[in-house]
Amino acid sequence: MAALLQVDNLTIRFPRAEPVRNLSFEINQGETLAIVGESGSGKSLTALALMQLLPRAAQIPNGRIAFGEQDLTKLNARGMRQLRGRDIAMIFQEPMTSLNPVMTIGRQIAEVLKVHEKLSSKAARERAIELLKLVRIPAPEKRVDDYPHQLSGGMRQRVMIAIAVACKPKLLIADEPTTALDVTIQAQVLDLLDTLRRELQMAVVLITHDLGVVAQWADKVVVMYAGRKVEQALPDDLFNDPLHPYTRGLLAASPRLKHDFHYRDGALTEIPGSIVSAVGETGCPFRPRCNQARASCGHHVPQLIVPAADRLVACPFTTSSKAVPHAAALSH
Amino acid sequence: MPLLSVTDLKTHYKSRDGLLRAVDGIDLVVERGETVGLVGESGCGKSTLGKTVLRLVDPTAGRIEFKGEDITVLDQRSLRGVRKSIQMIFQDPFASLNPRQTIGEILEAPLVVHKLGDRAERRQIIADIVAKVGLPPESVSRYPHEFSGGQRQRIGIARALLLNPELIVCDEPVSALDLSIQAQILNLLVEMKKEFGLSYLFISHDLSVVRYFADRVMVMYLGRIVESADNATLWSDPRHPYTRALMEAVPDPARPRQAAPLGGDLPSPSDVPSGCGFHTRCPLATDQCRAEEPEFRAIAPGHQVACHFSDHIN
Amino acid sequence: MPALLRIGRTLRRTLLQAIPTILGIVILNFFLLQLAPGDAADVMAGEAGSATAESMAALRSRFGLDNPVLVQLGHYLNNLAHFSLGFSPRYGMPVADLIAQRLPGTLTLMATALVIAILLGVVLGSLMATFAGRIPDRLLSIFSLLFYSIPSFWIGLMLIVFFSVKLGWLPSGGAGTIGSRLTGLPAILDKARYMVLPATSLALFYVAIYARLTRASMLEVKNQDFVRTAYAKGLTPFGVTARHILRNALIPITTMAGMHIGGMLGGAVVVETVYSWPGLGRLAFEAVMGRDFTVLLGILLLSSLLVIIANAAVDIIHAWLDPRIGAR
Amino acid sequence: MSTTDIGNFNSLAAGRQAAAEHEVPAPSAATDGPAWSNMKAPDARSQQSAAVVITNGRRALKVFLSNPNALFGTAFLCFVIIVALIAPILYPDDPLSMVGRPFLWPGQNSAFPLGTDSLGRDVLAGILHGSRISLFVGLMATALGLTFGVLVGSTAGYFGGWIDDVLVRLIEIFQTLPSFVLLVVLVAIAQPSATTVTLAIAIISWPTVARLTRAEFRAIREKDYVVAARSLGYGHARIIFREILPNALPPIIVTSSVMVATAILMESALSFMGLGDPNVVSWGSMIGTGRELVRTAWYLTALPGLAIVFTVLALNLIGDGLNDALNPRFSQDR
Repeated sequence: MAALLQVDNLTIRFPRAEPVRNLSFEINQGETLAIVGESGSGKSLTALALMQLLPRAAQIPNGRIAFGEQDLTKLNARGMRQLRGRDIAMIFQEPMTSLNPVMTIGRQIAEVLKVHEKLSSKAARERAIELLKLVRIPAPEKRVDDYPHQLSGGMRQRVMIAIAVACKPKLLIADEPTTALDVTIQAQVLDLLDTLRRELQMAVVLITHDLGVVAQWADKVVVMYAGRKVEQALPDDLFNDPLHPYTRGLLAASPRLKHDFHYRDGALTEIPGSIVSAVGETGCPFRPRCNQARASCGHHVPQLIVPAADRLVACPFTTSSKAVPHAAALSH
Repeated sequence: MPLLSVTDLKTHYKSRDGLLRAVDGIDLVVERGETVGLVGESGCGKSTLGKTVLRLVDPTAGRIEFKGEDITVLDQRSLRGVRKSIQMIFQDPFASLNPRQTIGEILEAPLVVHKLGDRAERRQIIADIVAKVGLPPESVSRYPHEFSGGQRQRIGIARALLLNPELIVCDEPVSALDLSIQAQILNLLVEMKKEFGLSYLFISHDLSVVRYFADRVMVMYLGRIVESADNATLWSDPRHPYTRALMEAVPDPARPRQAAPLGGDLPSPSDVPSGCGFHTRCPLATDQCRAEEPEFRAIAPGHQVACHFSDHIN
Repeated sequence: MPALLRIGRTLRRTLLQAIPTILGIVILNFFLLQLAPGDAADVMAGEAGSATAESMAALRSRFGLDNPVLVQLGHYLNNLAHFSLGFSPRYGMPVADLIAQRLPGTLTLMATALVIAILLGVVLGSLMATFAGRIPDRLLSIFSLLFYSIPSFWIGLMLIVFFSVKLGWLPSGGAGTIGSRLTGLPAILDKARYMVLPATSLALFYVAIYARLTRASMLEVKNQDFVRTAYAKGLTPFGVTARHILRNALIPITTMAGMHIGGMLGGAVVVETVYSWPGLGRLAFEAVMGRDFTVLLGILLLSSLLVIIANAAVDIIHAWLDPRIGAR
Repeated sequence: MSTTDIGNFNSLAAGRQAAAEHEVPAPSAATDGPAWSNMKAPDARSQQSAAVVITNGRRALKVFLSNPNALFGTAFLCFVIIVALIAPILYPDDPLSMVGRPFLWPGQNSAFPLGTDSLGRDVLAGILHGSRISLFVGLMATALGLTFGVLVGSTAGYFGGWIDDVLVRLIEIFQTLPSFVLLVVLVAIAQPSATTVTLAIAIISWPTVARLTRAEFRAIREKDYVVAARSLGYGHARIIFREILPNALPPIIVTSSVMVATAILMESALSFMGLGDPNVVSWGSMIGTGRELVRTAWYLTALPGLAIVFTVLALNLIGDGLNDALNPRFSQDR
């Protein structure tokens, strides 16, 4: 079966930098693909590129975003508008600011239905109430006339989800959907997203920096660093046997993944430096921070290799092993 | 005598919605050399509590004793002495440094205000502290925007350490930082604690960070402490349903996914539910919980819980 | 919350807040009156040509000018409570009546100018925001800055030179053709002819302000997250602007518009002088020339009231536009 | 459009230099954290606003100098200032005295390049001398209004509470009084002179500054670095002048250039209405006298008016340039 969305060699260029380079991935119907990375890794720009909502200064000099038959990078504005909100929908990190403060939530949900399904105001309102019910907002008949400021953060994110799924999209892009939310609310929202994914047979691109979220909600994980894909794996493989030094470092640095590890037991493993050091780097972008870097790493960008089934890693020197000290702490 | 002892502290604000009970009757003790973790979700009042302890916000009622002296009654002038001994590290490394001052100026001001050393001595102190937090010496002549988030947080730590404090209130010091930088800063905080014999009041919403970092943990909900225990006990034997829910809500690769442990939203702190504040979301709530406020009581030495049914949990 | 309730609450709050302001202005006004050199008696005596000390004293006691300051303040407040702003010896009539005669003229002028300014300003500003950074924006920016720099009285005179003297299209002053017995539409058209130049002169400065404000406000709103959400829904750029950007951008504009009412009144004073427009401004000018401070202060007080009323109106619009106001 | 990635994007360029310089001396743990951090809801915004606030002087100057409009404004203002300074040298005689035949049109007589008015006074001499009073009143009134406004605004914004309530009330009263009407009343009562006109303009212009300063102070007072300063035991004076004021200055500086422009417009309007200093020639009074003859000798009105327009335009261009340089909010859109 052909993938629902296939991204090939996507590069995003700004006048003075290329925050995303040669990125490829694909996602099938009904699947959750997690793109994980720290800030500056280019993951949010990737999401915007899928929607063709990049800022004006940004260009896509090469690469293809194939959605079904269409290449989104070549699609005209009108064609893209017909896809947005209907076939591809997106929810954002900030539920507080992502809703129009002077419009009732009902009208904001109805708007997308009016645009794509040409519903009457009355019918759209009925559907909006149904959608509010679908995203489990209590008393939807009353809430439909509320303004965003009358709702809590979790509720607003539910409204955003209602807008996104209103036209039963084939692909939902969730850009850090729970980063701004409390942990107990995060669990509710992620649960809701997952249920809707199954019910509506959507594919979900879940963009996050939270490894815990990745482990529990993704079918497939892409790890990005400084605009490049450095590793791709199934979640179990990734957490049990991370291959790229960056992934290993991240897992080792995360206190969440080291149970019963207390400061009296010793220091956390650090990744020295920061992502800034990747700027202007000619070879492997992770080289300045890598504890296994060799001279040859500076020569050229490492190719993605296939170390095992369903896996990709952009490091020629890595070996799948439990002997790497970082990984030891993980398997318990 | 504990380093810091807070008794029945209340901080209420008048807001447009009425009285906002940000901190509503909290007892808290920080011993010398101890790290007390304060965990809670947004709006639970943990930041207000931290600021009240420093008298950056004036408490409505209660006592804050620092080394036995009640600092709630001190005027601004007498507070200065105490200010040297209690410091704060902020969450947002972008907002906590004055953008128009060089690092040198930022670090020199506290020394000038507290009349420590002459120019040359001050310069030496600053150079030492800058080296200690792991920044290059030429940093002093640069402006904050020339640094990354992690580096700025190091500067914030340097500023907090300058006056040789005994207690540092850390208000979400790593939650604005990327994972790979978090570990650097947490390690630095541990190092500094060892080197200077510091005590921390460590405020965070991130349970896993607190689990790594704290000696004792207090869980806060709607302006109150609902559970307090030493680190190991809390994690192995949580007795408040909220504590349990918090733990379960953290996604963890090591265990299979579960349904969201809690429904509903946090109530507004200006409209606190009757009885037990948690009863609106608690899976165990009964009529008793709706009517009666549970007492914050010890169920084991060093382990206190505010729940009518704490014995039935676990 | 229904918009009506919001508006009601806002209105009540606005009016409550206005009370101390009005009191402050009244007292300030009174003390300014005290500071004014000479008094009505002096002026009248001066105009009569000569006056004896006795007749001056008689005049003073008649107007209560020989009482202690606090008593006079009491009188003054008492008068105000009876809607009396004092008596203008110069015009031989109560100041309130005098102002009442002139107020409609000024209000018409201001209203016309305001409508021109807001309509033109918002349109120009939207254009500038749409083409931000490109040629149309740059050109319009310079133009608006130019409008912003031209004194209204001077542009008024220049318009007279061009449109009345050189072209002879429009009248150079007054409010209507003297002695004309027109009624109905022709009368309105006649009035409009007299209105064009003064209203344009007054509006030009404010066109610039609203254009710049609209531009800034729209650019600000454009960068907000909910606009991105709107695009993600598949709306057209026009739909996004019309349904999401404009209303949010109008909120700061209404606030500023309220703050400009007072300024516009001041502008009207000058423009009316240029066009011999029978309004408060002309009255103020004549009062300045005659050093008739009672009239001047009456105008000041009344125009302050006008500003307060205008602000209340703006607050209502604001509350209608923005559901967050007066909420809870 | 702002996402974290893009908002942070600007720092990439800044980070590039920092990284290059850092690489050699300190490759260890002490090097860079991220120039951008993924933040929780409220902080992502503060991070962005922080990025907006940060402008070091040199960068601001560069932006200002690369703006042709601002440069033109500055050049023209310098020209006006020089003219004001040398006017008494070029035309040492009183510009109010009669020097030639009345109603000479510009260009008619080379001794009077801009012609003469109804009393045979030299128009050029008048315009040159007029710049003196315009600039004097504009600058002095702004300086006074600025000082008082900043004092009141910072006190109200910093201390809050009842002090704020009282001062806000005062500001509100002055903002409710229609400023030009008040100005006319004040000058009429105090008798027109350069000093009273200046003072009166200062009196009506301080509330704007006070309001602005108060808003800035209230916003900055809540910033963490001010909270940090308080936690370190700094005194009020140090916090106000060292921590808050430098960060509140950019909008105040921008406003002040517009204030000068407004003050010049006000002065000219007063003079036009006959409320200027009767002993000195001013652009407004020239227009006022020329007004009666506008049907025949319109150049008497047009020329001094152009002087006002260009001077005020220059100041507004400078204000715009300063705004772009100091508050690079919409720089990406420009």
